[in-house]
Amino acid sequence: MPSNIVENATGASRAGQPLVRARGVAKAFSGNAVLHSVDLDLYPGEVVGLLGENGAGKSTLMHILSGGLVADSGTIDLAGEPVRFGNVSDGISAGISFVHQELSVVGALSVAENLYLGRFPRTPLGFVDKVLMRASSKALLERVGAGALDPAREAGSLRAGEQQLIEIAKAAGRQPRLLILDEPTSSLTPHEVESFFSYVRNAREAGTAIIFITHRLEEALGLCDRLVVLRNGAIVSERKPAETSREQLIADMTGKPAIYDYKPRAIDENAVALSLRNVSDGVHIEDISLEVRRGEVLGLFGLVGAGRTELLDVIHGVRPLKSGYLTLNKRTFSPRDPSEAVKSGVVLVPEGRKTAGILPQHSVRDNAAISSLRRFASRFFSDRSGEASRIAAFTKSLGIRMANDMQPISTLSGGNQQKVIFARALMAEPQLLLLDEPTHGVDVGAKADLYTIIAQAAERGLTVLMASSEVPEILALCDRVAVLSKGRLAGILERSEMSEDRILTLAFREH
Amino acid sequence: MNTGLVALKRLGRHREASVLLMLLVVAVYLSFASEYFLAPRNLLNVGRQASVVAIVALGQALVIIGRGIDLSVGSVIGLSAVVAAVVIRDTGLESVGLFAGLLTGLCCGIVNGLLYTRLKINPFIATLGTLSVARGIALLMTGGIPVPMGGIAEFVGAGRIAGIPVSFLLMIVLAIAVHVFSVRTVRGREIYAIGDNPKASRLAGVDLKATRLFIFAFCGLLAGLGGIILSGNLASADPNLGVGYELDVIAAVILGGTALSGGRGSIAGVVIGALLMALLNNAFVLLGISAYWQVVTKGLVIIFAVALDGLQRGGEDE
Amino acid sequence: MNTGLVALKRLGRHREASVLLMLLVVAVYLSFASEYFLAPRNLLNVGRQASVVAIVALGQALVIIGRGIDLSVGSVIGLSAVVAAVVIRDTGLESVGLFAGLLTGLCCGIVNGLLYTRLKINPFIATLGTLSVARGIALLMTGGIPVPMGGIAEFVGAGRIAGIPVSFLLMIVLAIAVHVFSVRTVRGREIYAIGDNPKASRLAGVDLKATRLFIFAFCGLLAGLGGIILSGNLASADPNLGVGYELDVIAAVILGGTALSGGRGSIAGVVIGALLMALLNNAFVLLGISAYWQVVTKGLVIIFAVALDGLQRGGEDE
Amino acid sequence: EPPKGGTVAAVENTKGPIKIAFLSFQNNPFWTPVTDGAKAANDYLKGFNATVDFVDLGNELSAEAVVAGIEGALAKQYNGIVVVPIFDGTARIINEATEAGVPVFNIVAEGAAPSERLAFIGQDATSAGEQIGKFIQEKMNGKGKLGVITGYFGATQHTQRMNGAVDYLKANAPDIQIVGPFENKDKAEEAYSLVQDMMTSNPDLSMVYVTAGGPFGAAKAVKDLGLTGKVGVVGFDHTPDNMQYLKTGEMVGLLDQAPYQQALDASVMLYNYLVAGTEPPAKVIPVVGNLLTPADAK
Ligand SMILES: Nc1ncnc2c1ncn2[C@@H]1O[C@H](COP(=O)(O)OP(=O)(O)OP(=O)(O)O)[C@@H](O)[C@H]1O
Ligand SMILES: Nc1ncnc2c1ncn2[C@@H]1O[C@H](COP(=O)(O)OP(=O)(O)OP(=O)(O)O)[C@@H](O)[C@H]1O
Ligand SMILES: [Mg+2]
Ligand SMILES: [Mg+2]
Repeated sequence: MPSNIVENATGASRAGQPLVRARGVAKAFSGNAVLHSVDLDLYPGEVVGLLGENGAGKSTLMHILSGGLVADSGTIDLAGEPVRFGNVSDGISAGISFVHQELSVVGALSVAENLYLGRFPRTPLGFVDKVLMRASSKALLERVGAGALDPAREAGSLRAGEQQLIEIAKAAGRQPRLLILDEPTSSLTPHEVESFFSYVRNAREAGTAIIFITHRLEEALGLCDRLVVLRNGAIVSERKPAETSREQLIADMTGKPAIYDYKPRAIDENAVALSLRNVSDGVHIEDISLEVRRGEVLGLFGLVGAGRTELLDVIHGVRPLKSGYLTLNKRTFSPRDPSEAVKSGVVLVPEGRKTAGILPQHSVRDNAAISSLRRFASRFFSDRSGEASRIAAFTKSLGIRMANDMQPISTLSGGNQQKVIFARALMAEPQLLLLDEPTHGVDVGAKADLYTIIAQAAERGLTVLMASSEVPEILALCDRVAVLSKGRLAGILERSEMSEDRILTLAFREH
Repeated sequence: MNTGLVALKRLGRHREASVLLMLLVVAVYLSFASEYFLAPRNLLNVGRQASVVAIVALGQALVIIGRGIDLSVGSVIGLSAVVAAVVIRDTGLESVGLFAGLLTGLCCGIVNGLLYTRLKINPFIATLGTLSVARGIALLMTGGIPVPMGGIAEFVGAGRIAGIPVSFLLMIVLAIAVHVFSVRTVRGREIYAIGDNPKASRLAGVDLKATRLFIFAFCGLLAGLGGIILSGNLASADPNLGVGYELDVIAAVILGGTALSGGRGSIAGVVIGALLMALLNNAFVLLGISAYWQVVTKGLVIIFAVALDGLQRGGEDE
Repeated sequence: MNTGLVALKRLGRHREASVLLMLLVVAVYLSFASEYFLAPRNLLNVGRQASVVAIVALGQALVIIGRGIDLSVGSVIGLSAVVAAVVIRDTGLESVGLFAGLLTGLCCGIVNGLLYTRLKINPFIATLGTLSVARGIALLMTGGIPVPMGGIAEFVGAGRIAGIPVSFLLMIVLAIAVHVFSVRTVRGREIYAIGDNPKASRLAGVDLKATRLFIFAFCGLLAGLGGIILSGNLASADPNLGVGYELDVIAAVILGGTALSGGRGSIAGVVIGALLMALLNNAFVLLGISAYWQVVTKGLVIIFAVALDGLQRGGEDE
Repeated sequence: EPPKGGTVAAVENTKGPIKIAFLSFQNNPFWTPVTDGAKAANDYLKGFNATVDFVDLGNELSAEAVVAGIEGALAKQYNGIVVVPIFDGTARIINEATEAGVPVFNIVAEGAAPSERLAFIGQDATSAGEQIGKFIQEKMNGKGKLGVITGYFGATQHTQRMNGAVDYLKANAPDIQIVGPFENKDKAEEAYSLVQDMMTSNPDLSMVYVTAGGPFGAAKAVKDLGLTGKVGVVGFDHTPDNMQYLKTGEMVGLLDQAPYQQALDASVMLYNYLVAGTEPPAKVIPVVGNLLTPADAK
């Protein structure tokens, strides 16, 4: 239950009335309390960082503030007036914009149309004013640092980071009084993050109240005026960035100091698990050769568009190989379909949890079991009883937070969904584990758990190839790192040579 | 490079391209195989024969783009025609009758929309229900006996202006209007949005219920118009008019490149789809193909038209 | 708390619940309204009348759960029946004929599956194509003239074991088998997975193509069986057998709570859906409902059965 | 002299080549003799420098298909058209063709709306219904229960056949109680199920009248229920499926429409009109159906 270390960092120094005053907000889903009596004040011209573990209730709280969910009890005042939103439109018209954790661009519409969806400008004849919309879209995109995007492009053809920027621009365009940003940076490049920050700072100057949810503590410390930590559905601390530290925040979030440090592993130099020779897919990646040894964790770094996802796709049989060849345990390996790869013990935790990861209508248990159905089947019948005990073991070791394993996975928080996808991969008892941005949306505590699990699996001989955009993650876990640039291998760094600087230098290398 | 080739490639990227190609192939073949095919009179016949399917398909296309489906259009055609004819017969007022017919279509559409948005009934089942109910009402109203139809309706269904069938002209005008509506107006764009991603659209403030109600109502209205044209053409409102039309209409929409999963599709494609189907029927008559081969050929052409598209594009959602 | 109430609530959460409720309401009403309804003989008749729709719906359910749709089942019923009858007539070997009939169904299903998985044709269009082609072939093979059918097929279609119709028994056995298959076997569970999220399933190692091919092939096989039962029942294989069956079969599947968008559905629900539809027809005759009201009532019952579910559940994807 | 199976002889051709379009459907065995009649007409008229082209309107009967077929025949500049118009909605296009100088000869069934066709040869559905009604009255000795199964609710011909019989019985045999009507959508399997259910709720039913497609399904149900001899089925058309049950006794009466003769005579009369201006003997040439009973089948 909430510990008593609440220190009101805002104090009496703050002038004026809060824009939002939430008191005693509580919410339960089918009997499980997710928020207990939360009190929160938000002031104009302030950036509040909202931190907490996966499933702490951050997104739920934001849905309540914005009208997407109705609280079971408690009151919300907006600019001094009590409000009770019935739906999202009420929130929007009250000046609340919400950038959701899950991407929600409309792929069939153009970028400009996405920015103005729900409030299209009209010509006197009642048509959509495309000219006006294009011009102001351009301006909007520039404000969030995406000025290079063509407003006429179909939004569905953009990569995840670009789609994220569109959502931010969409929210910005509504000139909100309260702007809620739920993990907006998880798919942005460092450069994009910078321009995004400057947008947030401008908005703060203009008097917008901003809530910024993130699992990247450095970002929170760098951007926010006040940090609020939510744990198990209750606020446990409020701190000023200048007066706190990473470690302190982690302790607030998890109740224990959780940090993962690299531990060297003994790796047999000659035991090559996977080798790639001159691999090309004819489109995105070209002439890549590298070797991964048994029990090694090899990082795969690159800027957005470097081709990491595509390389993993080739190894997993998702994408056809154009030229070159692969060997797995010294035998030629050329899967034509992921099903063949999985059969050979190669599993993938894909990028894009919602589109490529979860089976939204299935239970947690079914989601976890899908890759290993064939492995544990006796003849045609799947092993239902064995599944229950396997998922129970992984629930414990991965710290998956849920009511029971028969609840639909879509009711889990984002980070917990990701852990279930991890459980799915590990349950298939793979020889080679492919990870694509595996800790997107995963909280610091859970990240450390995942790192421990990956490290332990590697100790037992599992080979891991991990694509990541976060250098600290690479540094925390990998024995070596292969850096890609524009679809080619820019270089491989041994553990001893690995540093943020050298990795980024390679990543920016031109061919 | 060669600009013609580039233009061709750009065209190929559109989903309508393969069905347009198929249409051209059939047309070129026919112009060699039958001396009568290219006669203006025959071409206009094809246009007229396509017009009712095309007009109803315009509404169906919006429904499918918005991630719905309307199986009741065939019955709504029948019911609207019967209501119009009965009102004309009983009141003698033609304009009142036609208005009543259109209103009937609109009401059926609104009922479908409400069943979906208020009672949350899957549109497939909801409109399967209205399919049966509307047909039953048409039968009850007439006791199963066709009612004569004439006047304006007959002019719209069978008349010609400067030699061109009125229903064909009407189809062209409506297609242009619906095209402009779908790409230029707010509602139109919102239909695409809710079809592509209903949840995101709702979060962005699009009124899902109103938009869904609108597309079903509009589809019903066009089905009502279709009923009036068809009964006008036949000078008779048969309560069984339009039986089985739903499959033709949906096939035209999908042949034209509209995705059943919503969010994608174009009005031009729908018209081309309807024309292809009418052209096939014309070909059967002109070439004197036996009934059984007609059935086989029709299936093969449908498959080919879409296979071209599928092969060129490769898998999608996987 | 009251355990009965809890059990009822749990039942209510299942999508089959509302159609089961509707079935019970109709049945209870009938048992008061007609003295003949509860006679075992009448109940068995209802079971027999539901059996072909239910058997074909078992296959269709798997297809729809796997996010496909098979419009060709009605034509496959006709073609399989005709092939079986013609082979029996020409060779005199009954087992060869029945085997040929089933094989025909299987082949049609495989063709559908290949059109979808290899040529990437949207299953709605692909099976609309085979609907036409299969019907055309059946007509061509027979010149439109029914072929007599008898022997084992007639026993399966019209025979009884201890007073119970064989086709009903077969339906029960198959329903149990398919139910077990769908919830207990690897393939079965993979069908649900690919229906829920094809991309994620593929990445998780499910063989999309093989699974899709399988469901269409299986659906075709069951349609072939349906054709043999139906023609056996009439002792005649009419090339027009099964026309329009697809809508009945799909309606049974969706009435039973299967989502058209895939990933969800139960075999028990499908059987209940088919029984409800057969029960309605039985009710019309037992109660002597007047002609056109039959059509209206059918639509209303379909709407109500699903409205119950929708109201209880509220919106879903939005 | 007249060709075999026909009743009208062709006159000398002094006009040069004549092209006649014969538009008909094909979806069940009923159409086979129609097609054969058209072929026979072609063979016969070949000797008179005239052709009869059979144009298949497909397997789905609808007014639109007829309209499209006539439009196509006009586009192909035929001299005359023989057509199976069936529906009310075909009158307008028939008038249009006539005005364009292409005479149209209707056969088998036409809509109730009057048209300017040259003539109609065929069975009047209402009087055919009456004919059946009389037959039923005799068979049932004026009392008992009669089940009625009709093809499609709202299909004119089906309704007329049904009402022809039912109205006759109501007027002349008030003791015959009518059960139904029910719709079988021309399907034999539906007729089978309907008879099963009718027998359940009316165990004393003694006769079933099927107005359109699938009477043999009803007969099969009677056979399977072991009621041969107790319950009889009456229906239309001498197709092999139906005839079979005439032999075994479940079918007690089958009325036909002499389709072969209709097709052949209509073609020849149209030819005569085209080359010599010979008007057909009447605007409506009735064909009295041939009512077969088990005695005829033996
Ligand atoms: N619709 C729902 N039904 C049932 N439980 C739900 C539902 N939505 C959320 N929950 C539960 O509420 C809890 C809080 O979820 P929430 O999404 O607010 O977490 P979060 O703090 O945003 O986590 P993350 O950092 O992973 O996004 C989780 O345990 C989740 O399983
Ligand atoms: N939807 C798309 N349409 C066209 N090109 C794309 C699309 N998505 C990615 N690309 C292109 O594919 C290449 C590799 O993309 P991708 O972004 O997946 O690489 P990555 O290294 O895995 O980066 P990340 O995973 O961080 O986004 C780039 O050239 C990119 O522009
Ligand atoms: Mg969250
Ligand atoms: Mg990537």
